[in-house]
Amino acid sequence: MQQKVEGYPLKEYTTKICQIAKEALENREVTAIIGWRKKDFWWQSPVVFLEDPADVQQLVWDPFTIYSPVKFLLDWQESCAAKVGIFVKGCDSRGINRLLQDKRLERERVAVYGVPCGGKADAEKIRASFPSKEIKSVTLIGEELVLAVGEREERVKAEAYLLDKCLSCRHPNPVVYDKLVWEEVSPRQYADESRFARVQAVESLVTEERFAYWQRQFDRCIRCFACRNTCPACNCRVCIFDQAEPRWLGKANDPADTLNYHIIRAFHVAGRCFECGECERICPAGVPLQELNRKLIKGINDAYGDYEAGLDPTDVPPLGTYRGEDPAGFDES
Amino acid sequence: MKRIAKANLAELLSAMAAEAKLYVPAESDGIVNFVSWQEGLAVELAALNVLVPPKKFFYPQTETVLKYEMGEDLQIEDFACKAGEKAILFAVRPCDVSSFAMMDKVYLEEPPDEAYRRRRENTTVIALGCTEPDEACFCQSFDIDAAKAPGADVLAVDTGEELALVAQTEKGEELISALNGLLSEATSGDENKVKDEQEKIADRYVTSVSLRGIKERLAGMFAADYWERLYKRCIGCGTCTFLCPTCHCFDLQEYAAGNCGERIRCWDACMFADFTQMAGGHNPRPSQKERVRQRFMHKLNYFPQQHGDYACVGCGRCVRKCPVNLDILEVIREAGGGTDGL
Amino acid sequence: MKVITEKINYNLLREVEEVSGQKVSACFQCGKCSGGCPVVWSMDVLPHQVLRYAQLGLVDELLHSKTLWICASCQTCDSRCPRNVDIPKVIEALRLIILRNKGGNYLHPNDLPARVRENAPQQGLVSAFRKYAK
Amino acid sequence: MPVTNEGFEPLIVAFCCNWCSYAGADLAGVSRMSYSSNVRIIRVPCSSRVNPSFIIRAFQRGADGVLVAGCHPGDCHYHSGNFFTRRRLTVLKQMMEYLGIEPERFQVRWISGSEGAKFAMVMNSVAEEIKRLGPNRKLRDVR
Amino acid sequence: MKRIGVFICWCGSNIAATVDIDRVIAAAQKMSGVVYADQNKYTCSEIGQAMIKDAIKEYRLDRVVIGSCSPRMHENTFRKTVESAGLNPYYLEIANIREQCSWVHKDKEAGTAKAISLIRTAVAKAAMNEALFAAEMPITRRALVIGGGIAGIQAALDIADTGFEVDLVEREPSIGGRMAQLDKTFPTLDCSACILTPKMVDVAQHEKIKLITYAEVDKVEGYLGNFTVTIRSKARSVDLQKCIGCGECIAKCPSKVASEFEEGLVQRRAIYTPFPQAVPNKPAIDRAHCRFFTAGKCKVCQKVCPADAIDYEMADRLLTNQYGAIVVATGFDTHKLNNYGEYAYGKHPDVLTSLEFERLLNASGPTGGKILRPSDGKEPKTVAFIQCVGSRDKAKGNPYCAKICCMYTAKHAILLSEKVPGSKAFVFYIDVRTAGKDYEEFYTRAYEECGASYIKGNVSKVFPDGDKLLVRSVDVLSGALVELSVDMVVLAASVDARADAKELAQKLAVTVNAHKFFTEAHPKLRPVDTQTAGIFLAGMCQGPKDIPETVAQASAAAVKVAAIFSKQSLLGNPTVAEVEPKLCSGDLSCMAVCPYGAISEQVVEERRGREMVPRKIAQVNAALCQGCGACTVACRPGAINLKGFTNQQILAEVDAICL
Repeated sequence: MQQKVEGYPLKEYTTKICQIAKEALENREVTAIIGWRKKDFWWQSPVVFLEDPADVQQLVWDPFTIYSPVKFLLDWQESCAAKVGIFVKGCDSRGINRLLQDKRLERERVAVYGVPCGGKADAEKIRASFPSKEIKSVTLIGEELVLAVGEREERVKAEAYLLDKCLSCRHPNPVVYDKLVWEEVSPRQYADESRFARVQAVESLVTEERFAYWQRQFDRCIRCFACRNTCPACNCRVCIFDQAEPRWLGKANDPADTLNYHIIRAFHVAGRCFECGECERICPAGVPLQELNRKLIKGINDAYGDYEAGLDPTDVPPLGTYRGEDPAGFDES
Repeated sequence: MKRIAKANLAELLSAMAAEAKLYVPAESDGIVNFVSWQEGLAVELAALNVLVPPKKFFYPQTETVLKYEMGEDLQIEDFACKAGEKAILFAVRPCDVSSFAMMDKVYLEEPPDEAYRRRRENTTVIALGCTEPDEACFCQSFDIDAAKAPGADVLAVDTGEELALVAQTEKGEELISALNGLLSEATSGDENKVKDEQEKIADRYVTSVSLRGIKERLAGMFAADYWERLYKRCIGCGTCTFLCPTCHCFDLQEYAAGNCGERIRCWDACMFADFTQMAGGHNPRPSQKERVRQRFMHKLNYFPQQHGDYACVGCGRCVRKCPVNLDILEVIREAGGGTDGL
Repeated sequence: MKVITEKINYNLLREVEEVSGQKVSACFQCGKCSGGCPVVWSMDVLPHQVLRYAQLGLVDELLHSKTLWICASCQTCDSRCPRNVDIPKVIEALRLIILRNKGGNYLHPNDLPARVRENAPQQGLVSAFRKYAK
Repeated sequence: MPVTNEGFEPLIVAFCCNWCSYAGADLAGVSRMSYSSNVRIIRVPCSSRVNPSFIIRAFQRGADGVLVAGCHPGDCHYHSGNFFTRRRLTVLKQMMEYLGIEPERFQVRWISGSEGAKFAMVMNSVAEEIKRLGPNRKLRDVR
Repeated sequence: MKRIGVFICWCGSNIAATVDIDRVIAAAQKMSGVVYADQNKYTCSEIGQAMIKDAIKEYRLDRVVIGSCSPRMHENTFRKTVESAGLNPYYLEIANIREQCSWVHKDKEAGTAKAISLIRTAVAKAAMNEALFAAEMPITRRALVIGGGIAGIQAALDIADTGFEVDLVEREPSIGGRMAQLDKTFPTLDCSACILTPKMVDVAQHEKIKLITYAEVDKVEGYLGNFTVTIRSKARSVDLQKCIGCGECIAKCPSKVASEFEEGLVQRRAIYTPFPQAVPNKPAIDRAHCRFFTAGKCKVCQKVCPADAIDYEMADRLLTNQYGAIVVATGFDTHKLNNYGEYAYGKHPDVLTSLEFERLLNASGPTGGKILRPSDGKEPKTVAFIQCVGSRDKAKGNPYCAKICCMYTAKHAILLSEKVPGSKAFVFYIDVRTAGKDYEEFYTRAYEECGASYIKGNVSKVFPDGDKLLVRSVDVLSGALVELSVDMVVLAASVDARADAKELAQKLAVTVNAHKFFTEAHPKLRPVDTQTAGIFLAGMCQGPKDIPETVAQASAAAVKVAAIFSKQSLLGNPTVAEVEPKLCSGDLSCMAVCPYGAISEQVVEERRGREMVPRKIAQVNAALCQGCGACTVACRPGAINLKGFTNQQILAEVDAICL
């Protein structure tokens, strides 16, 4: 099936976003807008906070508007009483539901502008094919990635250059919004198969191989906590790992303690992780955290019924409920 | 100047490993880090900066300071005096080599940190000159010549098929003479080739910043609204500090069990909420704003005030790795010389 | 008749339950099956007794009873059974066990095309086996 | 059995709910049922009190095996605690196995207050399995 | 630094035989915080306890560790010991070195090593023990009894007789319940009305009992000692204050509808009292069948009422009251026989349920106590009684035994033989169960003296056969087929929980089982309590039982209530959960897993910069919390902690064990 994707040049999308932001600020529907802007390099589209309608021209929509703006709402809400407008992709919108379900966000204080998303680009994949220093811009048009490299224009099939997490995305369209910025796109066909592929690959190893595999991954962990800090499901005011009394996690970067951190982090998002994959993407050390999160999702789905977090903020996550006839992963005799 | 064919590199490394513990950059799962060399390990020479900067060899992420046992009398075992195994770091990039000088200012100033001093003294640093900076490299702006690394004991230059090696210190001379059997003398042609390579790099930077007046500008900016705008997207992770070759703040922790205990020193990050958390609950840097300000003030104002140098070598790790693209380039540009974006 | 240790076949109950898929041990001998059976007048062993013998492992009594071949599988009994035992299935299982024990059927179930196997009435199949049995 | 495990005396931490499994342990004692002395019991009100962090901590500090024991499902003194335990610890166990920890290292069992014999049997079988595995090295702290 | 005292008990030779006590003492003395360690042959003895008290004073101990038998044995004893020496009782920690050490390990070396480890663990925990205090709660000394059958009546009378106020809520216009429908009671054949009616009158006249009939419980909030209950008093349309109970209105009412009390055998009026001995003996208008309410005109009752008591405008009223305890006594429903077409119930008038048969027996019933066939009014000479209709039937009825049918059927057989001379009862049974005082004798009487034929065989089908009924079965014992022609068939219909039991359970925050019977706190030891403190069960609502059991349970519930009300104030369980506001994110994952509804949301004011900002966090109601700790694990930041089993304490135990 030919999938429906973003059809016209990104400039028009950006224009649309600017227009919505401008109207919302001018009409005083919101006092601030959280979106994305362009920075120094072609691969940088960080989150930006705007309050002045004159600044909305900074906003962009391009293949690198990846970082979720959602978690910033926590700080925003604490420091400011007014309503804020936020642009969210499909994955980001599930973050909104995550915060709502966790009672960490007041829905009426946010105007959610849903942005259907055809997938974001992986700078590493692009760098492997094109000299990074010479790239001027990268644009997604239809199913094609258009690169300005030096003086020439290169057109390549986008799919090969998208982030892995986008290739296995099940909800490219926002699941909660006040306004949909443009028409919905259809999810990728092969998203379901690719969802647990890596988990199954690791599962198929024997115990000692699995341990060696994960040990190699966690060995690189520098304990920067970027995975936690970026995760909208990790929204505790004071994280258990930051507490000194009792100290749940030692500050020394010891292998066992690193394992402790990753086990408990994954446990805390079990049944709550909505698979945005940001933990893995932003991990400076390339630890495949999504594999761990998805293992838990798979386990919960198999044992307690399919559940997808971040779709319905009113339900109870699987670990907050039970059924008498639940199966167990251990000897119940 | 000596030279060796890159094809014979393994032999050279093997010989070095016989001299001391040898660390080389190597790739695993797409990430390049310094690892202990062993026979058969592929050395990664093309990658610019390894992920975790080599400061960890002098100032490890976690180290034991002392162990104690309480009984009839208190027994203490000091670990600082045991630190400093003989080691060689191979292929350290010049920006990282420059960072050692900065760390020295902190840890070798009187009274020197014993463990750091011992490790520094017992380690021979072989720098690998750069030829092709990437877009996030801006060491040039800090007057670092990426082709040269004056602080290194030995400078290696990649001339294509060969590596040229120049001893720059006594330690370096010693190492080179120990390896002499494997090396051949460079010709004047080789020397010219090295010179050529070294000269080309100056024009290959695409990124630079002007530091003119930055220290002074920042001195007046402690209360500026700028930080209010800047900090908002910081997520408070430790990526920038842990990957920064010049960040050097630590925490001391006690691991006690029964009557025994161990005191450790480990990296800490001023980006973390608990960095300045005090026992009574008070936190003088209550929000991320103060923390972000602290980091950049420290790098560009406090440290230069105390030590005369900026605490940045333009290695670009924070530029590449910050999840939200909040990096020192942005701060220097927006707060610093030449730019009036405030 | 007399129940003595030697007469008891300890595997019978398990085997009947396995073949029939029915929990024969659930029967508490209320007799509702026998009371309502339309062909019970011609049976030498009553339906509830069939279950009782199966519970006790009394093979001989079952082996020689006419009842198993009289049951018409009309399912009046199991529609009323308070213990959810599908008695025709149990009787069918017993027939199969007996026929198996006799050994060497002329016609093997696998010889039948799959469609016939699934759709043919059990009675028809049993008749076929009996007819072609050696 | 590898030779290295001979003479190895494992340390097993057992979190037992006060109402069932701890009572089961007491019953095993009252009935003088001998079992492995490698087991150390921590009394908790309910198996749902057992935080996965406690389990990991035990391994870090040197436990070779961890057992969580609670009332049988449906018998929880607090009505539903062990139902939550079942879900939580199933998830934890799956994850630990996925990370390459041997499944025998961490076990969950339901033992009622009347099952003294079962308590003794479970303790022995866990101790036996852990002995066979040898010391926990994967999750143990270096300090 | 804490000053910990360690006391090792020998327990005679129970501990000392397999544990080297001296070595344990020596090891304990070196443990961090331990300032004193000693041993005693029997620590629980008076001398042993005195030793602890003396040591606390002499060595200024502030934490006490006792190595002895299981805490489940003597924890309370030793808590009192340390309390009497001036310490908080929760400063005590017990190391179980008997049940979990000396008794199960034969090897002295291993036993001693383990005992030392257990002591070290207890010392580590004790060092972190905090003083705990049970929350003191006031008590509203008024009870609510829900349901005015024999269970509710008995409970209300017993509570009221201890001097406490009781409100008795009944759904129907009169109290009396099922027992009022019965004729005689087994095994004594007492007249049911004769023993029940006086109790009903007692209820009506008791100064401590307030009767609220024609009313239902709408909402329940609060907890033990302090429930707030909203009761919906349904519009009776008759002013109870004015009504003189003359019955004039009933006589003149033109609308007729099947009488529930008479099991539909006869009709009642739209304005009605359920039965002649009703309490209160004042009618109610059944609006669903009243001609005025359905057709808009009539008002005959109003016209004939001499007291002007009819009030068509009356609306439902909500009464909100405070109660300290609640007794649930809502009874049962008889099993609907829709699934049993084979018995021809509803198809033939002479097929009756047992309760209908009971009404035929009753002198105030439709036949004046004569057993007559509904079809032709003739006396039945042969009656087939079919047992277990809907009971023990996992296929289409209830899997459980209804418990009362065997006995009331024996009663019916006996009464039949008395009332219809020359008659014959056939009782078709699966098993006959007569466990109970004088029950077996009563059953024996039915077949030995009263001529009842007991046939082991479940009836398969009942065929209407002219004016007779053909009953087909089998006599399992003889193997004979049975085909009887009888005049009447009586079906022992099973008992069900009330159809709306689950709704009520949810209002009360108690649980029901798969069959909607209320769940007791413990099947053996707390059969009257529910899991929710302060709510008790009586009668059939908890499970099938007969009248004596019901009355016994009702009195037991009354004692439980009185025991609560006799206290000055209530002391809660001190090992309850507690929220650290600084750590709480307010996501309330804790609330989802709390089985007691003890966690709620509260708004706290927090300083942020110079202003105070409101923030929502969790709070624990110490009165409701039972201390399971499920919330502590659901709470990711560890903001909710369990006193007595804190995260700090358990981690310290883990660390000490692994040392």
